[in-house]
Amino acid sequence: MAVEKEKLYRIHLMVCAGTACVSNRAFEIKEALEKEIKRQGLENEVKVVTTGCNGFCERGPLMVVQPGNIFYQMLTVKEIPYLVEEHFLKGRPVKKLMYQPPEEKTPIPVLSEIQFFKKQVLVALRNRGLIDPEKIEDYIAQDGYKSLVKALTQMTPEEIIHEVTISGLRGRGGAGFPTGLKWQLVRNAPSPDGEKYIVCNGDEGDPGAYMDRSILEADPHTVIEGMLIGAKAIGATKGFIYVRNEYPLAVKRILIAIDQARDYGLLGHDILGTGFNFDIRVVRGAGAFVCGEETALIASIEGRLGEPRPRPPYPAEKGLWGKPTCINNVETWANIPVIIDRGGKWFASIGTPTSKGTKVFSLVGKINNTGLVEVPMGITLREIIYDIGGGIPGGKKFKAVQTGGPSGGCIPAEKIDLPIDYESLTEAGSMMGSGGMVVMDEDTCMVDVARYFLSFTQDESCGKCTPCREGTKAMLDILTRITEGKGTEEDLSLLEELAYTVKETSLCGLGKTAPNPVLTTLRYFRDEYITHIRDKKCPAHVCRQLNVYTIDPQICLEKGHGCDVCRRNCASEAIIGAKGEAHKIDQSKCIKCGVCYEVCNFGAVKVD
Amino acid sequence: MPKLTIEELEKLREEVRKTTFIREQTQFRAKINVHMGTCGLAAGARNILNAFLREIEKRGLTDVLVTTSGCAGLCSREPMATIEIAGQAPVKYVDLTEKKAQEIFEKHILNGEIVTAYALGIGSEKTDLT
Amino acid sequence: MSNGSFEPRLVGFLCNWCSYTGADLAGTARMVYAPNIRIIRVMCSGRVDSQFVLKAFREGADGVLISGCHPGDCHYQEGNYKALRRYKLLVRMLEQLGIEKERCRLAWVSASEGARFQQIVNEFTDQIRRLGPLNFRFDGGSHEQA
Amino acid sequence: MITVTIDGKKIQVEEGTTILKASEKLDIKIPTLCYHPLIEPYAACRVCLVEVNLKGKTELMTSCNTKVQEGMEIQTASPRALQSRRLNVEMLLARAPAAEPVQRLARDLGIEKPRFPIKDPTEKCILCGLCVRACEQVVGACAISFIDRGIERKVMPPFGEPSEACIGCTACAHFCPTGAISYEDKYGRKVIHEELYLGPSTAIRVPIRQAVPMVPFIDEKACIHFKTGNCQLCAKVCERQAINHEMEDEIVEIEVGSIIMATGFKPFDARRIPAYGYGRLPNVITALEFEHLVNASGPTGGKILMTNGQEPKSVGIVHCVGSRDEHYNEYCSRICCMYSLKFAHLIKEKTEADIYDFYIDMRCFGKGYEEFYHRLLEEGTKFIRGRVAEITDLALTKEEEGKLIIRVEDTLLGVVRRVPVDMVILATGIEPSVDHNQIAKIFNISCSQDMFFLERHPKLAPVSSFSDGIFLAGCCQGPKDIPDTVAQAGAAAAEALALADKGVFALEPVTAEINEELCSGCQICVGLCPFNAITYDREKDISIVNDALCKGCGTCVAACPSGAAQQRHFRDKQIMAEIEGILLL
Repeated sequence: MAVEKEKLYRIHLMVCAGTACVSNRAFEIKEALEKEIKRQGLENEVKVVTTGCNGFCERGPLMVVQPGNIFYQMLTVKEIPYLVEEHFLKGRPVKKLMYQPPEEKTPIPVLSEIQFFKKQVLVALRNRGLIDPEKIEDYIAQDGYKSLVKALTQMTPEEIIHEVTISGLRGRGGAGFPTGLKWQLVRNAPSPDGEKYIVCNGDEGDPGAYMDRSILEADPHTVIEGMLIGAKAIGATKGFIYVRNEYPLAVKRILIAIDQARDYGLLGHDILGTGFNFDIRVVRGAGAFVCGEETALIASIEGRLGEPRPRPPYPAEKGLWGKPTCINNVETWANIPVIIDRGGKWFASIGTPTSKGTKVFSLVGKINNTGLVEVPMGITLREIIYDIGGGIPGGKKFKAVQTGGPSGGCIPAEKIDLPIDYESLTEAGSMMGSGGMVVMDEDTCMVDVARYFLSFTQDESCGKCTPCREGTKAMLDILTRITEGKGTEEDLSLLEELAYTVKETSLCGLGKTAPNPVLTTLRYFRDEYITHIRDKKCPAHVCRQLNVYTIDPQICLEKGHGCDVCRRNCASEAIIGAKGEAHKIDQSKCIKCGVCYEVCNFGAVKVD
Repeated sequence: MPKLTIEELEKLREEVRKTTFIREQTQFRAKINVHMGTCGLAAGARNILNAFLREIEKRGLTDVLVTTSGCAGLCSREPMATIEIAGQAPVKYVDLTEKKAQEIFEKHILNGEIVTAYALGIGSEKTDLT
Repeated sequence: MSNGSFEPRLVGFLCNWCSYTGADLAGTARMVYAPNIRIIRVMCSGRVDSQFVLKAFREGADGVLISGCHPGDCHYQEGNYKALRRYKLLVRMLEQLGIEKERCRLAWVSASEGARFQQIVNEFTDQIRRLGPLNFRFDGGSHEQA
Repeated sequence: MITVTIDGKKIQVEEGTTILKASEKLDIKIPTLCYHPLIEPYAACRVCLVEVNLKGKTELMTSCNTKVQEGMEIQTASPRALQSRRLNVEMLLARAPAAEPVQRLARDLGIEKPRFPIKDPTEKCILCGLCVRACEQVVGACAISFIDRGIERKVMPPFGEPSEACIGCTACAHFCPTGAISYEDKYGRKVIHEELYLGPSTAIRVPIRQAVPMVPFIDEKACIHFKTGNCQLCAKVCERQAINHEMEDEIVEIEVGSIIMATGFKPFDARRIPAYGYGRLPNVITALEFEHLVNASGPTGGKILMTNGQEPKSVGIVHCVGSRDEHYNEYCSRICCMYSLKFAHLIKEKTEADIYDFYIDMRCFGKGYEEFYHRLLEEGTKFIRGRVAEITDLALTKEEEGKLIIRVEDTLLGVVRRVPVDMVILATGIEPSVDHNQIAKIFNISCSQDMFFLERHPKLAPVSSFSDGIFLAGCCQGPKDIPDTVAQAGAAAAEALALADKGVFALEPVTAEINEELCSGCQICVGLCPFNAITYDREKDISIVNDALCKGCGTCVAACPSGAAQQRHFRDKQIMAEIEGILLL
């Protein structure tokens, strides 16, 4: 791909092509734009660029018009001709396609003004929406590989490690181990034949967490540059990027990026003529959540059964094929070029005394602005949920937030002003984890949440050690019994004993953190467990077995005139009543499936 | 693709930046607004626009914004363009030709003197430059 | 030599390891066999030169027995095979000299076959007795004592 | 060296020792399930968890793999460690209720019934992975591994089908702590009649308890190392490092001055007498099998049992099986009478069975043998004089049902009797060993009529054979019992020593010589000599005899046309003179 002379366009359309928007037909919109631009004869002036994930996934498919940073959202193919003519030809931005905050009337044209983006500080996601991930030139234009040049030519390995150490960067995978210290350990670890490896952990098994994916899709080169700098610092000879096979777009883009980097002499032999050799190979994970754990990941790369092994020896000493190995998360590597470029001190200026820099959270669940947010450490939950997240949809009350995915815990509404960093989350019983943040409102049943997350870890347990294999299953059985109203008091104490032992005695991180959802929901929402057990009731009506469905005869007659819709839809013939009469539910037959509640348009069916 | 040395990398960076600057530039020194209403287009506003673009490209400037807008109302004197230097009143030029456009670009944009010969009027509705 | 019954004079060349020992065994086992046979011990049946047989006949022997170990048993591995070859040629020559072929016999007797030796000697003696005396004496001219 | 305190006791251990090993030194027992000293620690069952206090931080750590560090305070049975161990064992008990070590551990920890649902009460596998790791690390066959994940995890060969990588060494079964892996018993014990060799139990074993020297050997066919190049556990555990798998059998040529033939004998194959029903009727056994049965290290540990496992009530001993019999061996095997009496005495001692002994003549020729015979008479053994005609299980009367009936002509009573017994011992005789003929050919030894080796002279040289320097000892020269064999062996050794001691080997004085003047160089004699003792000298154009090689057979002398070759003591002149002398009468 020869470097054809770049033409100057007056407008660049940054169309978001992250997985979410792609699944929302982003590519069709791109074609519609190109077709329309050609029709209007603007093909030499307006350039369409597909970028990685822009972050505001709630409002996909998205486009940002540069210059001017105009943000269009929820585009449909139908409106493209009108948009092209109105804005690109006549220069009048189209108001009705702009983002309009739920309460306000006037849309906000400029992206940086929008609440969702305003409070974010982009470090790892600095290039999102600005570059085409499949063109290395775009990355280079954004000061890409400048830090690599600086690291290779002006800095010694010790200086690089020093820079990373003073930056206070800690592992973004979840454990939060100081990166500088880890690099120092791997650098010091002896290796008889000089072989040392670095690994980029892109397994990201947490359900609801997708920041690694969006970094790999939006800005693969920052990861490559980060690994190159790490390799120089540690003296590593080979690098591996371990990506889930369930991220095909990310795999495609990282492979393209690696090829382009090799073609430009930024990877492989004698990089940039400096004599430094380093190459990266992509290894695709087979979809086991446990392979996110470093030793299981190593086993998986080595081709063995993906199961963790006891530590010590830690991978820094004896990792991949027995050689010293440094494993860091995608987001950790993405921060490295910025730290080298702007210095550790600058990075340390962001965040709290113990947790420096920014963290990308995937804000999901009951929130208006679902998407990826990169916020400085120390920001409070309230700011994330209300300022950035745009509050809870449907005016519902905020109840809790689950951070750290299935290994994390639930933080109740009372702690909304909790500043977010490693220590604060751990103290609250949860953990930073990969950065998944699931917002829950009053309609969420905490017992069911605990059951859901536990069913995930139970299913993903590798089964090697007794507590995790047997313990998670036992806890799941108890929780399932409780959500079906068959729970007893002893179950509760056994659940706690199990949770404590599994957390204490499991071999690897998965087992050690699997009980967190249970422990935190027990700590903050013990009353909900009690109501489930003693009163056999689920306040949030989520645990259907505990609901009692009744029909209000008066509403049914007056409003519904006995429309008989519910009876027709009831699979277990539990509803009695002829057309025109008030209907009744026979509780003995009712399997509490909730269909009648859903189909009744008149609200006659009551859930208690 | 030849393997890059460090110098070539820097050269490439400058090269590409020349076309992608607009993606993140927010402050501009000057703004050229070519009026592309249906009448403007018919009168050849597109050539004027391209002329301006080539001038910028030739000099590799990264602080001049080129935008288009709808018809300015004076269809008889199309093609027209409004040139605005930050902080100064915008000047509307009429009956433009590519040659005139180059002349205006050099004199007005680069040196800041208004080419009164081609100008219709100075100062019109205020546009903000964000 | 009573002319009532002709008592043949037999000479037996016995190999030291098998036949001579077999004969000795017959003796120790008190087996009676014809005394006509006079035994000459040689280290191996291979040692028996055809001239010895002719000399014996010339000296008045009526029958000559050569006896060695069974093939394969020979203490010197192949001695008895050589004796067998010479015997085959010798008997053809004897016929040319007018001596009946049966007068010279080759037999295998192993060290433990005392009974067999007894039976061979008796049978050989009867056979020669039936053949009658050889009288292969040269007339005129005494033997020069070589 | 590192000092740690375990349960309050201080101990110093090398660096790198695990907590488990350090505790063992203080004979503090920490329970383990997935640990095995010969395999790398796996730390999966979590039963070996102990509470460890290091620099103020207390944590539960698995003792099987965690290495000791300076200043560690370890409590193997702290309440916290016990509580977690109890729950883990309880969960394991729910998974594998039939696993015996888990039941034992549960009892020790005071767990009656697990509070978790039991899926399969017969399940024994606790997923400790010892089998998988043994197959991979010890045997190197990698035939089985874990499949699936979490609660569904199981040990399987690929796709659940028998894998070709499996070499059937059953190492997995031996390493399995709960006996969850059963294997088809290919190497089990054999029935007593078919084969005395009872099959290998392990690849390295002492042949039999009385083996001399009592040293184990490696059976290459069963040893895993020769199949996969791995294992060598025996070498690892042998303190004296006495095992070297590289050694191979080698043919060693030793120059010796003399050889003593002691190639032994072969017992008469009782199957050759179909009438006695050996191999067809149960409980008809040969004397050697009985010897094995009654031996303490035998299959029954010395108890005399029938094949159905009970003690016989009556036993018949039949003498001269295959001996003193024109159809088989005419000679008497000398030893059967005496060992039969020994058997009778042993049976009388070990069981209450009444004993019938069928003999023709009781040959108690040795010292104290006759007296032993009289003791047997007093002990009540019934002796019946007569050769047994047939042994059958065809019962004619009621009491003969299920018994072996011995038909014999009792020559003292003059009547044919039928004696029903539970077990019959056939006193089989002695025959020359299996490869007797090949050996005779190799060493050029002649055999006597009964095919045993023939001594040079029964009285003058009873232990030497016809070839000089080769001596005979033991049953290869003829049937004899142990005292006689030992005596003869001593004699043979003495003869050999005498030969060696002299240092000079007396050649036969009857070697040949060639008279140089007469020899015409015709070389007839050279090709003739079986011992290549004659060589042709090219310069002198004559043949020369090498005295050391010449055995003195005289064949060359007889063949020499010119009479140049003469044999000392058997010169032509001497034999001619003998002929003349012998025919004078």
